[in-house]
Amino acid sequence: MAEATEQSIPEREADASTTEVLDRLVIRFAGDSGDGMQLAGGRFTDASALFGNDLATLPNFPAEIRAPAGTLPGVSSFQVQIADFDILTAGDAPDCLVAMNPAALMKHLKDLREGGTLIVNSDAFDERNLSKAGYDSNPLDSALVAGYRVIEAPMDELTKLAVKDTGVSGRDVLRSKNFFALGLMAWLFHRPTQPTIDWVNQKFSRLPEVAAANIASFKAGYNFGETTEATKVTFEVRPASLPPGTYTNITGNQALAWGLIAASEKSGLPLFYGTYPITPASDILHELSRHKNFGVRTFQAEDEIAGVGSAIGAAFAGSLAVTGSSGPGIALKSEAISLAFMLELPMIIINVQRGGPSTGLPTKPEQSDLLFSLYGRHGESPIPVVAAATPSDAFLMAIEAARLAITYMTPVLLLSDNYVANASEPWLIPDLDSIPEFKVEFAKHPNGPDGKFLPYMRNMQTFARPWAVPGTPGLEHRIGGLEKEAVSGNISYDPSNHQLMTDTRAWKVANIASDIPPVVVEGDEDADILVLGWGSTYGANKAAARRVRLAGHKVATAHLRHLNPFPQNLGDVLRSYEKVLIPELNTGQLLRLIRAEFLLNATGLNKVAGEPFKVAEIADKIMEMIK
Amino acid sequence: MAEATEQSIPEREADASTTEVLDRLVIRFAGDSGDGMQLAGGRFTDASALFGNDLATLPNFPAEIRAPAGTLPGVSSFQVQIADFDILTAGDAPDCLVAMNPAALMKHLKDLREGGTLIVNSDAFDERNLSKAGYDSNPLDSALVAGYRVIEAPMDELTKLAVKDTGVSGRDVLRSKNFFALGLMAWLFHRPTQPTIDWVNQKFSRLPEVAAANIASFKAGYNFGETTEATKVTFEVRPASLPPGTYTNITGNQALAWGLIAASEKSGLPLFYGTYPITPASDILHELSRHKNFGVRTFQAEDEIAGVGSAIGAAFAGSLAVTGSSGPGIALKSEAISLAFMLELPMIIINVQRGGPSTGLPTKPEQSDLLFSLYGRHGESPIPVVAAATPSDAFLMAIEAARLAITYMTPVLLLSDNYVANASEPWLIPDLDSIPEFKVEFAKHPNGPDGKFLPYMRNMQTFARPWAVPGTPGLEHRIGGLEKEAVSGNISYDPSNHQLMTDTRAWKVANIASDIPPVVVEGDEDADILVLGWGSTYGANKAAARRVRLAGHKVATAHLRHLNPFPQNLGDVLRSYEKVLIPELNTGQLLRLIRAEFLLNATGLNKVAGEPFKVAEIADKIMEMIK
Amino acid sequence: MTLDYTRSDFQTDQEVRWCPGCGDYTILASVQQFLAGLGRPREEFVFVSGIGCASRFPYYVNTYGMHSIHGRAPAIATGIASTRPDLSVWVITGDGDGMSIGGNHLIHALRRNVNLKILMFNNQIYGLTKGQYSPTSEVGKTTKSSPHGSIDYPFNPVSLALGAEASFVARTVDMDRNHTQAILEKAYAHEGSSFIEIYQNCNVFNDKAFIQVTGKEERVHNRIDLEHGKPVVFDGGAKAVIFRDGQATIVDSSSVDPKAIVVHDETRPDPSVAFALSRLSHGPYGPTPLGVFRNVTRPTYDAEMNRQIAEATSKRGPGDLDKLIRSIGTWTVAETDPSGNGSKGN
Amino acid sequence: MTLDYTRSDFQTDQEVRWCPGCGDYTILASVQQFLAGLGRPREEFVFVSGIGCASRFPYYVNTYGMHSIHGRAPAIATGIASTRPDLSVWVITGDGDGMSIGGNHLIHALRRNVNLKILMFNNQIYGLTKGQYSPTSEVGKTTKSSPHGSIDYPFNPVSLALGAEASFVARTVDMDRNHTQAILEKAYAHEGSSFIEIYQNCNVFNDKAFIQVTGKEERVHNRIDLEHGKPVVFDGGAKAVIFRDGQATIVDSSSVDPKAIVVHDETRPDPSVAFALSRLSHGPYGPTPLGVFRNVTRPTYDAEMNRQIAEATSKRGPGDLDKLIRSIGTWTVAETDPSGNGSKGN
Ligand SMILES: Cc1ncc(C[n+]2csc(CCOP(=O)(O)OP(=O)(O)O)c2C)c(N)n1
Ligand SMILES: Cc1ncc(C[n+]2csc(CCOP(=O)(O)OP(=O)(O)O)c2C)c(N)n1
Ligand code: SF4
Ligand code: SF4
Ligand SMILES: [Mg+2]
Ligand SMILES: [Mg+2]
Repeated sequence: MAEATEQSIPEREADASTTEVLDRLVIRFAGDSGDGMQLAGGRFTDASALFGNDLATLPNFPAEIRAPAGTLPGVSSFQVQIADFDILTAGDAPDCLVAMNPAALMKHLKDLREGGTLIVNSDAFDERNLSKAGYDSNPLDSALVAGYRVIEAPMDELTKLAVKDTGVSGRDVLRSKNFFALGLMAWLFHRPTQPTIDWVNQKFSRLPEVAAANIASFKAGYNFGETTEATKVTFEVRPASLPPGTYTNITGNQALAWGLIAASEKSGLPLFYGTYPITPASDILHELSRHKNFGVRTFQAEDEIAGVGSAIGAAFAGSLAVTGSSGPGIALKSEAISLAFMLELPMIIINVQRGGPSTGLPTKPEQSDLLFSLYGRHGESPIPVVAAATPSDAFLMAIEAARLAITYMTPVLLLSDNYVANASEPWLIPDLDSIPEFKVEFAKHPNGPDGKFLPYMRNMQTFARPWAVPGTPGLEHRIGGLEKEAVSGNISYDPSNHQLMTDTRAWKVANIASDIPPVVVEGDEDADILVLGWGSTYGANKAAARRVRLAGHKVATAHLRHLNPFPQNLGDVLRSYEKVLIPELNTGQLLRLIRAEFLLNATGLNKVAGEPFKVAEIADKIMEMIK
Repeated sequence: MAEATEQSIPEREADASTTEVLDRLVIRFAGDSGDGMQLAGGRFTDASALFGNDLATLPNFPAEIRAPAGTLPGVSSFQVQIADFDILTAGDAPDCLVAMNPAALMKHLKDLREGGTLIVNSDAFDERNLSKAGYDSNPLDSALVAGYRVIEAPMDELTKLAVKDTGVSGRDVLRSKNFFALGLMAWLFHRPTQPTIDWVNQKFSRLPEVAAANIASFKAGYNFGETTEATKVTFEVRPASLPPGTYTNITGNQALAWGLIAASEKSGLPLFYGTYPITPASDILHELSRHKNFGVRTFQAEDEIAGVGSAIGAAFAGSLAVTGSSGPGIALKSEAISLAFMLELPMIIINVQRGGPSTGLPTKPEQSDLLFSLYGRHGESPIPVVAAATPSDAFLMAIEAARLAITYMTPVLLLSDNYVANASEPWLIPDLDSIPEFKVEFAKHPNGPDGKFLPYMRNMQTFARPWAVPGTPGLEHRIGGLEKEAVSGNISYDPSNHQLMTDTRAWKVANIASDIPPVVVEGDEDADILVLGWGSTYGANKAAARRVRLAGHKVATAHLRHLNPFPQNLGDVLRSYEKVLIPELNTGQLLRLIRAEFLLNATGLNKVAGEPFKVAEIADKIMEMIK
Repeated sequence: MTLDYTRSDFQTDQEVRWCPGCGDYTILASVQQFLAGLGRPREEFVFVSGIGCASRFPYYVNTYGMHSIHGRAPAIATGIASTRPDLSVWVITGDGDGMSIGGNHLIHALRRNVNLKILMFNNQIYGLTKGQYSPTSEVGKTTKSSPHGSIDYPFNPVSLALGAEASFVARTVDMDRNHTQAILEKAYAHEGSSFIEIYQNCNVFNDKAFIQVTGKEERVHNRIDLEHGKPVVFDGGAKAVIFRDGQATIVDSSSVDPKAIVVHDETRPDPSVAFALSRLSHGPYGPTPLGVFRNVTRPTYDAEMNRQIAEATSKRGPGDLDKLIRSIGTWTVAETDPSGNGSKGN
Repeated sequence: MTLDYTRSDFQTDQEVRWCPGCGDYTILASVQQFLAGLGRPREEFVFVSGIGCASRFPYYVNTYGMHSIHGRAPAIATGIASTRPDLSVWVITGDGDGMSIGGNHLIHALRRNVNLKILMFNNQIYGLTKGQYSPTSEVGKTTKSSPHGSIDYPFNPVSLALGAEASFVARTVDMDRNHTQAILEKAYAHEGSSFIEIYQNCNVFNDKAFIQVTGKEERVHNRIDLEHGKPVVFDGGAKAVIFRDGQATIVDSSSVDPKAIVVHDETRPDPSVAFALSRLSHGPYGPTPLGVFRNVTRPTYDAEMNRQIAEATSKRGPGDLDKLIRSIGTWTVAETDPSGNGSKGN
């Protein structure tokens, strides 16, 4: 649109002499919760995405809604890695750190790599902020920042100047500060500027003066780069050669929500989501509640028990029923999940894992609910468990969970975690028609002698029972949580029947192994060591394996998306390697399952620190095991 | 008392020619829920106990309050084994079956051993009852009862006659029927009669005519035996040579309740029991609520979550806090247990296991909550788990659970099951003074620099944190479910702190292994095969081992009372046997733990039929493994 | 279409398993009779219960049904009702199932006005677990779990429901099958949550608890029938209810101007009067009102949920997932990409 | 003994972490001030909260405290209060924590009349989870989870508490610290459960929700102060509350006989009038009563529990476990037993 173009920044001649071309780059924006770092990071990411880089992001915000300004708990950060090849993580140590205030510097400087670029808002380094951050003198004048390329920008001042004619005033002026930083970064890293300007115009179309202020500030930052003496060297990361196709940048929660909608279409069932808000699962509710025109029903229940309860009701009544929460909420649901298992009704239970136990670390990633997923119910109640490996994988695993639930008439646990949920990655938009359907056949006619309906008469292949929904004439039946007689479904206290039903339910779930893909080995099949992962460690494991290979060693990787039952070939695969390493963000839960299942002495690499693995941590461990 | 004596039955000369002396005898009373079989069985048991037999009982009642009279679901039964030596179970196949109606016969006849004695109330075998039980002709006139010694007694008639002058009338008359059966059994098996008569007089002291009717009916039954032509052979089981001392006959729920009271005395803490009724745990509440003069506070909460919540509050405030339930209720408690684990407050969670999943088989025994006990919480939250092996053992394990909870400042899970809870056994009353105390030292003074109190500053030996109760000046502090900083207990989102606290909590619990007795091997230490058990399989395992030994083979047994952590010597013990058999009333849960922990290929014997193991089932498996 | 059913059409092949003499039998008969009378296809009914003696109910009604878990029936039923407005969804619960463990789901279903017919069998005891006091048991009641007498002050179920914004609240008693069926009729006709407290005798653990409103003698003096549009009088007209100082008060009819006697209007938008009437008794121990306390219309939860879906669909058209996915900014990588790089270590 | 504390004695070394401008700050100040004024030893107070912004409260009050889990504070506090009658136990909760997930524990604590001071910070939103509608949010509210507007009919917390037999029920607002402290004083003096709904502004996700009772202009016309013993008038005396046909009604003072104006009596045993007054508003959208609705005495749960223990002990004497164990029939096996048998197979 004209308005935008006339606002646009003229293309520059990248002056090769001062431009380093890099294959990849890790950038971290850090500032106060109020400084809009998530937004700045997001814009930088989108601009890079549109430019064609591969990328991966890792947001990191405090548990408080908004801790006091300038304090350490108030610091919010956003890390993104961009590259000219396909990458797998948001990177370990940033090459460039933006610190909008002393607290941000205090918290993140230690991560900046040797010789990295440090960009600070010098205006924020006053007495008050310094002491809030715990500095007794200004670190910018100290040895602390030696060894880094420091760019000091008086962002408050320059932002004020830049926006003074835009009409915004008062507290709102400095709201544009993050765009100043973004502009400077755009210049420093040769990011396309138009996408950001267009985005601002569209986003704030109703608030033209805010749009003007942000753009003015963005340009000011860009120009500051061109004019400042602080640095003459700029960096560039060329587009990556990703598989051809159309991409979008997606987070795990969004992908999961869309996957559920896709599953609804593939199964031909209306989607019902009964839940209670909880970090980091709430965004799934938020996303789904926006798409009522897909026939999606969202129910914000009074608690998690009502959330899963409503889903059980919706399942009985014929919906694709889903409930979702995080650890504390899943714990509350466990009695009801056991009922769903007994009723043999299809439903999906989503657990977006976070740091535990108890309230734990609500905004941090962790994988400590795996054993809980398998054994977190009273009685013998094994249910299928699947896990998403990456943000975009959540789309596919949501569909897979639905397929298993419906095909086998069973509740299915779908695991994600705070990393998968909030991180983003470019996603090659799939051809939706290519995703196979699994349309549901509700029971329509009596299946027993003399017109009787037998709710526990099973399909001899899947062992699934028929799904007869209320409203179907002649199939009136009652089900419940007491043990029931095989075939008839009537209450039964008969010992041998209980044995039979216990075995049948277990067998039905175990048999799913014959209907899931085998685990795939990637990398050097002939290596001595295999790195086995599940969930959000996918990227770190593969990236670590790459490093090890670059160091001239052989290593294979495999990743589990099905945790119960395991793929049929898992045992053979594991046994075919001398050493098996299992990195997990817990104390060794998959490790325990593998040991029990295969009596195999695998090695665990375990971290419970509320943050993902650094690639280096895994690579080092592999090297140590190879030696 | 005079009244009783003049009522008493004259001692008889046991006529040796017609009296078989047996070393043991299994008797089952079966009848309608309304027939008072539990009472009859209980009286027979007590009389035998007072006579000096060793014994074990197994009650078995329907889940319905009172199913329609005469129907199969309405049948209630009570089995007791008496012996002249120490026995371990209520026995497999009864030697004598009392069937008060056709339904009882239909349900239990199949269990009666070849040539056993069958006593029936012939008056109950009319058209209506026969058809209700599913007989189309009278089985008493059929081949079905061939091969048994059948004693038919017209109990209705004879009871009516017997009580006609006692003043009871109408529906109440036949209420005494069970005493007729009891009297007949007393004669047939040479049971002392006075204890029963005394008990009736005391129990019904306020209803003299009921007492009179019951005694009259009891005598009528006894005399029927003496006069009937049905049989001339009677049986006798001599007193057992139990260790000297005073005994009482006790059920697991009662022993558990008393154990908690003992723990309260040994720890010097008032007992608080917060719970919500549920079968089979309710009797613990009922028992404790009767003993307020022990300072016991019982709180019947609105649900299980409030039950455990109130216990957490009571623990914080300085009580010996306990909550109890069965599977479905424990599931609801799991979020709060995770909080208690995080708060590091001492408390006991009792799980009286029943048949699952979901509502399952509420009145049947099962051991299917073991993995649930270890892993049934979100996040990394390992808590100590202990289990009672027999009814009387529940007394000791309640004390042990309290000792661990208080010494290590942690919630402890105490497992029982429907078998331990309702079965009874003679218990050699311990010298209470011989039970060691574990008096609690509440924190009284600041433990930090400049008068600060540090709620997470640990005892360097137990790693327990101090217990400072409200009301203590200068120790005001706040705790919560968010991850907390080591030592200070303040909220902390620091990665390395979370790792430290996760490891510390795990280590604290693992370290308990150094403070519990080693697992003890019984039987033939030098055998090739070890039978490993936990919980209510204790008696069956040992009895089975005995049989195998009588058959001339060697077998060792070991029983786990501590399931987490395991006794330190467990690994060495298991590895020192060629074969390890683990019988469990589940699909192999301890088996899975043993495999994961020790990479040891043990064999499981698993039964999920809502009933305990028959000794024969285990013995056969051992023999099969020996061959 | 309406079918002519008889009660037996709503009976199942399952043997009814309550204690002989239990009030549940009578309620079952009343409900089956009522359903048969409606002539609505059997398959359109769903009965959801929790756990308890009362909650065995669905097994005995030949419709769709679920015997769920303790206290959760209202939540499960909400999932059914809000996804299937074409069904008639009933909740069967007890004073423990509905007011103790299930209290929260109950009050939330009532405030949301989900289209559920909720029958709470109040026997003032936990029957299935063999006799502990319940949230409706009177203070001082001695039970297995309160050998020295209960110290829990009980709920007044009608007051609680009104405080939770219930749009339909009524009370009846097992023994009076005609009254029960009349109430069922109004509850069924009501759009939204209908809460009915049914006094139910547990002859095993709490016998004669409701003798004051059921006893031949007693009921004459103690049963207050609330009838829409009629003055609230009882005891054969001898006693009446008036408002004095904002409170419902019992007086001798003779002692007051007939115009002062409260004329019952169950449709009052403001629940204050209904609430005041619920305070005439705090349990069936003296004069106790039976009948419909409140019956007002308010949008129902399920209708609203489906309205929003219909509106969104007509506004934006049926969802197009591919379009949705492409709605947050996309970029395209061409077939042949100049700057081709292999994958490297990172 | 009473100590002379200042507010700072009740502050902790923990940095207060609410959004700048949050109403929680004001409430914290009011409570600290009030506690200091009591002069009761700090160590005798326990503050228990659930989860939510409001529930961060205990970290900032220098007494004993527990930041527990979502919705369970009343249950946990019941365990404290009933085992330690010597303490003053306070519950801090939010409209989500207390009325949504914690609703059941709340109403049961109220009916039992456990000696708890329950402060519910009602900001009509889920703050900590970043802005979803709550059980007190108005119909039609658009939030992250209700983009097309909420369809949940809200609770009236005061009505719900009264329906749950609460013995003390009040409402105040964050901004008015004097009013808040006056209410705290009465709540503290009350024996048993004291429930206080505190309107609290969430300036980030639900700003100005209470403007009608806090705005300089608005409050003049809309704030109805309930004062014990005084006629219920507001708007500078221009408006008054009377009872008409059993319902509380707002009228022009001039239009009625002054004697007809309701004189507020918080001690009425019958909660009907209090309930009727709670119906004057269904949220702070127009004329809304603040103050104490109900304040009556009834035996408290903790006192009763301890009474039963004292009685049992004085009746039967302190428990003797050995005697108890021997009370159900025992028998003795002598040192040397004639019929000595070894153990055999069975
Ligand atoms: C989670 C859970 N807690 C407790 C129980 C045990 N229980 C079953 S029914 C019941 C109470 C029944 O009382 P009520 O609801 O009044 O029904 P009634 O038997 O009196 O008809 C209890 C406590 C259970 N089955 N599940
Ligand atoms: C079991 C559980 N479910 C859900 C959550 C997420 N959660 C935390 S606070 C909250 C609601 C907070 O609302 P409110 O109680 O009104 O407190 P406010 O933040 O508004 O002060 C929710 C849903 C949780 N922490 N635990
Ligand atoms: S226990 Fe009571 S409520 Fe339950 S079936 Fe028997 S009589 Fe009915
Ligand atoms: S989100 Fe709202 S309630 Fe929470 S701290 Fe911020 S302003 Fe206060
Ligand atoms: Mg009941
Ligand atoms: Mg709130």
